[in-house]
Amino acid sequence: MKNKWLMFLMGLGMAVVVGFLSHFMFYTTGEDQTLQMHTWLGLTVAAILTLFIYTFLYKDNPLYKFAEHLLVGTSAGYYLVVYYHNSVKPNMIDQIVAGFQQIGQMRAEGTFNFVDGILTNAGIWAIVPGIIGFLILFRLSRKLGWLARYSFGFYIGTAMGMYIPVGFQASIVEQIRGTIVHSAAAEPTPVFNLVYFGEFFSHPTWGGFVQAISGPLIIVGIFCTLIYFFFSKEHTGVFGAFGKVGIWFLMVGFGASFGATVMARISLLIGRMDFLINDWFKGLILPLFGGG
Amino acid sequence: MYKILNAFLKINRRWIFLLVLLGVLIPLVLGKGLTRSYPGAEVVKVYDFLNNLEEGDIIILSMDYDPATIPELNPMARALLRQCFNKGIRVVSLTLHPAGPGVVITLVDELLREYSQPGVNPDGSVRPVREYGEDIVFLGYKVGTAVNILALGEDVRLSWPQDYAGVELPAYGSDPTQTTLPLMCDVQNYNDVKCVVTISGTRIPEYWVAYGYQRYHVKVATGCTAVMFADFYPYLQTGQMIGLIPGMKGAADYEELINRPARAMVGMLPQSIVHLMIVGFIILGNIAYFIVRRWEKRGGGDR
Amino acid sequence: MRREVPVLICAIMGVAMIIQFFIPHPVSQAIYKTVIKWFIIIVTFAMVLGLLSLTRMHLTKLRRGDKDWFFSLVTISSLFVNLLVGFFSFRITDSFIFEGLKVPFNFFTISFATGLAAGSPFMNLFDYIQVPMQATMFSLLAFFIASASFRTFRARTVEATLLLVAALIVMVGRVPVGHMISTSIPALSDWILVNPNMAAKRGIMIGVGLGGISMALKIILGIERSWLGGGGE
Amino acid sequence: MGLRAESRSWGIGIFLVLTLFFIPALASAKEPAPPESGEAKVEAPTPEGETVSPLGYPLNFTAVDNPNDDGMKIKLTWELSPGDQPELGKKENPVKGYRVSRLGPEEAEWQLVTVQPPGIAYFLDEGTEEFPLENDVLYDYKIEVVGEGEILSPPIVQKGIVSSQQFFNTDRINILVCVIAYLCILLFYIFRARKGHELFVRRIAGLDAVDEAIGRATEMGRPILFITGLHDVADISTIAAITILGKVARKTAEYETPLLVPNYDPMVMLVAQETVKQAYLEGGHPDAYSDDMVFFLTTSQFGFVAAVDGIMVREKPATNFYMGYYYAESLILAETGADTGAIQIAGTDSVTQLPFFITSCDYTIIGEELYAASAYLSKEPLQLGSLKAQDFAKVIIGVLMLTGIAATLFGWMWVVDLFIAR
Repeated sequence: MKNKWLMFLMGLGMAVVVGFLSHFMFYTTGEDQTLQMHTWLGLTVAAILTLFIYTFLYKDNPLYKFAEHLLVGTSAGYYLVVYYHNSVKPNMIDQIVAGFQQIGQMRAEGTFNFVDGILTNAGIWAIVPGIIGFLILFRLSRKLGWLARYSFGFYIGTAMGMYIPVGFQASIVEQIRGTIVHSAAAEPTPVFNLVYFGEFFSHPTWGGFVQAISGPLIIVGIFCTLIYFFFSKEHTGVFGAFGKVGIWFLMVGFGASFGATVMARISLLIGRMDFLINDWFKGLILPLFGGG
Repeated sequence: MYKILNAFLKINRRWIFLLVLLGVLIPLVLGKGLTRSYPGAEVVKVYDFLNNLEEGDIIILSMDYDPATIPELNPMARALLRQCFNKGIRVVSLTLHPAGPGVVITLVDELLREYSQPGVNPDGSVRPVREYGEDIVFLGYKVGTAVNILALGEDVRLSWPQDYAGVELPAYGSDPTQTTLPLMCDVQNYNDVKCVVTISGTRIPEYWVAYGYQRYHVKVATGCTAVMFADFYPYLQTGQMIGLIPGMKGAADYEELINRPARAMVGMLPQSIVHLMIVGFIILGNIAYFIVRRWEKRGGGDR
Repeated sequence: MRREVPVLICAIMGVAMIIQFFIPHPVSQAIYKTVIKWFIIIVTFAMVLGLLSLTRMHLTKLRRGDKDWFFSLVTISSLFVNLLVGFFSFRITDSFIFEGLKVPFNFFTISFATGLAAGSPFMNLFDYIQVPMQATMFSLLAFFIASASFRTFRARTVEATLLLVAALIVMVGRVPVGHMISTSIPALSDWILVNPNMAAKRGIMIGVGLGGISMALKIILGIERSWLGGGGE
Repeated sequence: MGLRAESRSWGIGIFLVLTLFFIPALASAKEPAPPESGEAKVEAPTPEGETVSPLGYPLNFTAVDNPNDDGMKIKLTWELSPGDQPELGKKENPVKGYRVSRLGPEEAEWQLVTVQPPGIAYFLDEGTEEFPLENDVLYDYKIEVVGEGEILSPPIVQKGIVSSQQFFNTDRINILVCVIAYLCILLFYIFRARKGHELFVRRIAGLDAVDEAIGRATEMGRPILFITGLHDVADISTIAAITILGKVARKTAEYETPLLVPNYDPMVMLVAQETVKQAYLEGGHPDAYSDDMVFFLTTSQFGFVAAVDGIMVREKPATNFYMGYYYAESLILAETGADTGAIQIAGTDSVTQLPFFITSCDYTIIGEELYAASAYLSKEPLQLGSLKAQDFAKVIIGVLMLTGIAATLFGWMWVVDLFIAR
């Protein structure tokens, strides 16, 4: 590459610019609570990047590409840093250091023994996740890459073991109970409640009818949906018809979810527009020209 | 006519984008909002529960959301915190979302500034002074959802030996005058709090139910994005959650309940406009679709 | 060694964690808590490899002089800066007056702050670059949900019609306008969300629970080995 | 050999472990409680016998070892004293609280444990740092009603309470039954399938379309995009997605179609690399594989979406697979994909995102079908056996639900209480 050096310089330049911005330009409000130049710049950068992303709605373009790559770059390392500061350092490194200090102290005092010094020493145990984690790094080696599988085995096995009882608890046992009774009230009431039918037949009203059939409808819906998920029987005849009803329930459910979600999505757009119009344009740009 | 309808059915989606943009932009530029909301039962349950607490009671407010869901969830958290501050309910706030701390700090800071001087709320009620450490504490983020919820059942200090700013939490039951975080002298585990309110756009409330409620029987109320609303309904029905605040509508309802219309109320006007716009699109699209299909069936076409 | 041992570790940990669930004994509880702490540490190591993968991909593009090479440069340098300020965080905060001009920083007083403290460069990058862009990406959904509903909500079949009608009712019922038209619209919308919707959800939940538990058991029993790279020997 | 014999030995081994572990656990759970423990009747002094105190007496004071825990907890319950009238409010109520004290075996003085406010008739003694509660030690408990100015009612004493740790949580016996029963069903059907029983599997449209979608990409000479979802590898839907990825990669290896697998989670990336590499090996083109096919982007939800959107509009994949667990980004991905004209196949157990995939993708694999996919695509008897087990479990769940519903009609609520999950 001819322009290798150019690239390197540009990279360095970009790094300096981003680093410089992170240090000075975004430094927050001063002691007197007035808006500082730094915050002004920070919000303006945010607003410009916001506009860059919206250009994607028209079509892919360099502005979007820039924003996209900047986002990927700044966010990719984010969790590494967060996990390091919040977990690896306090739960591993600090503990190991403390553990060895403890051993050193015990040896100096002559009270060192295997049980207290090693077996029940939290610092020594903290090495284990380090080893398991380190095995993953063997993936970089062509020959010893399989060592990483030990870590996967540990991770996946543990997760699966944790999932099984909790899965039964939340997805099966509690759901069966929820199908039998409404337990939100202090005293659980049956889903299939004959009392509602009694009320409806003695005083027939539209509301009473809906209340009476709601419970049985839930039960029918759950059964039909379960039948739809039957894999080992062909969906024909009566069985198929129930499965079909199951699909209908699924579709009504999906439609309802879709409809209920529209609001959430527009809220987000409102939030961004609010930022652009009120926080940025009216709050920061107009005052420059004597407006606002 | 056929051509027009067919073109309408295959309209470039950029035109729809433009209409949605205008539908949101115009009301916001004009700064108009709805004047009232009609609270749903599941929101009222949360409000009533908190409203029936006594002054000095403690709740855990777990703000498990990231900046992406701020527009929907912040008005909710703001309204809840205002209710707690006005009533004197003390709040232990924390976050189980890795991107949460920034969001929570900004919000708590904003409210503490609002409540830094005695004054009057817009609805005429007295606005008391609330202080960090006394009435609210932010513990920060710790990695691991389930493990932290479980740890809270034993002792909050297992996961959070310090608050967000790095101040050591005082021992449970120790002298409150000796620390800058007197609130934490009264908190050890779920036995000391009346309920957990989790606000999240993720599955984290399910963890609160599975580990907090299931293992320690602490009451859980949830504020969620509108999309998670339908997902959490089963929990509401099985009694695993005491109430639900769904999305911006829920936030507007809550603002109505605490008598303090704010950002959620303003947002509900563009909401209504775009909702009706989408409904209109769907209906027109279907009418056009049926007409076109009928013509095509008749063998007609270009005319 | 290469396949059997990982499967064995997987099985032992799986069975141990199932048994752990039923034992309230302190040792069992301590194991559970410790293992969960370890998870994050393990993931952090994996993350290093993830970042190497990302870096290598963009370095290749750079070396090849891909037509988008400039953007790869953007990614790499912002990643580099982010890690730098995250791990070796310091701030230069003191302002001083120089010839009557207020200079907002002083290179000679560098104070070290932890990477995650509010106002640190790392958090600034997060607050002013990541946050607004993530929120904006998320808000694109407002446009997409409108275009998707126009493009796909056509009453072609019974199923599609049910989907469409339910969506319309809930959409109108969730805004105050629905309440103004008729109070029964929000009521109907809530009823759909609570009843048929919940029946469907519960059906899916039970199915997903069973399927997930089967899968988990098969993994623990060593029948399902796709995580090792296929079921082969 | 290999898989079959091995899985059998595994099954037996795990059974042995389970039984060996649980027999002592159950035995310890059934161990009779120490004779003096809590249940012993206490002669409550009757108000008639003495000068009637306006405070009354807490009735039926009991102290028992708190069940299903790791010990060091004693549960105290009593009934509110007749003098306690919480409705009067703090000032009017003659009772100001209940003072609970504890006496250890080698202690000379009663130690104050707590003063519970009026209206509360429950306390869980977990000991304090100063006066810790130890396991397997006999304690005496004393309760007195506190009135205005430290006036106390005569004490009621409970003697000889022992706290112990349990080895089995009896509250969770229903879950244990589920786990064991389901394991039996699963093993039964797997063994039966191995013996060669023919197993029928119903059609799953989304999975039938996989071949067609890969074929189309091959014809067009465009890549295939496969996303494994936004959960980590500890989530089962992610593993299901990786299983499907394995099958897809096998095909792309044969047809030499380019494959792009951007990842959200680094751990998933590593496992997916392993799987794809193996698939290319089995597909006979190990040299065609490179780690660049399965790459990491970012663990930021929308950063990931932004980048994947970029890949879609620039590389224009002919087929997009979205498998695994998704959040809100589902529709951004699916709509951008639809705009580029790709065939899209989605499969998720994320109930909230299914509606969006259903509307904007060509095929959608719903919930449990995702987990059935590995069995459906491989057609291995071991895998198909587990499908049969799932169906059988569904029948049992149905029967349990019907039984429960019938029980509520007769008012037998204890049947419902069997399904309390703790």
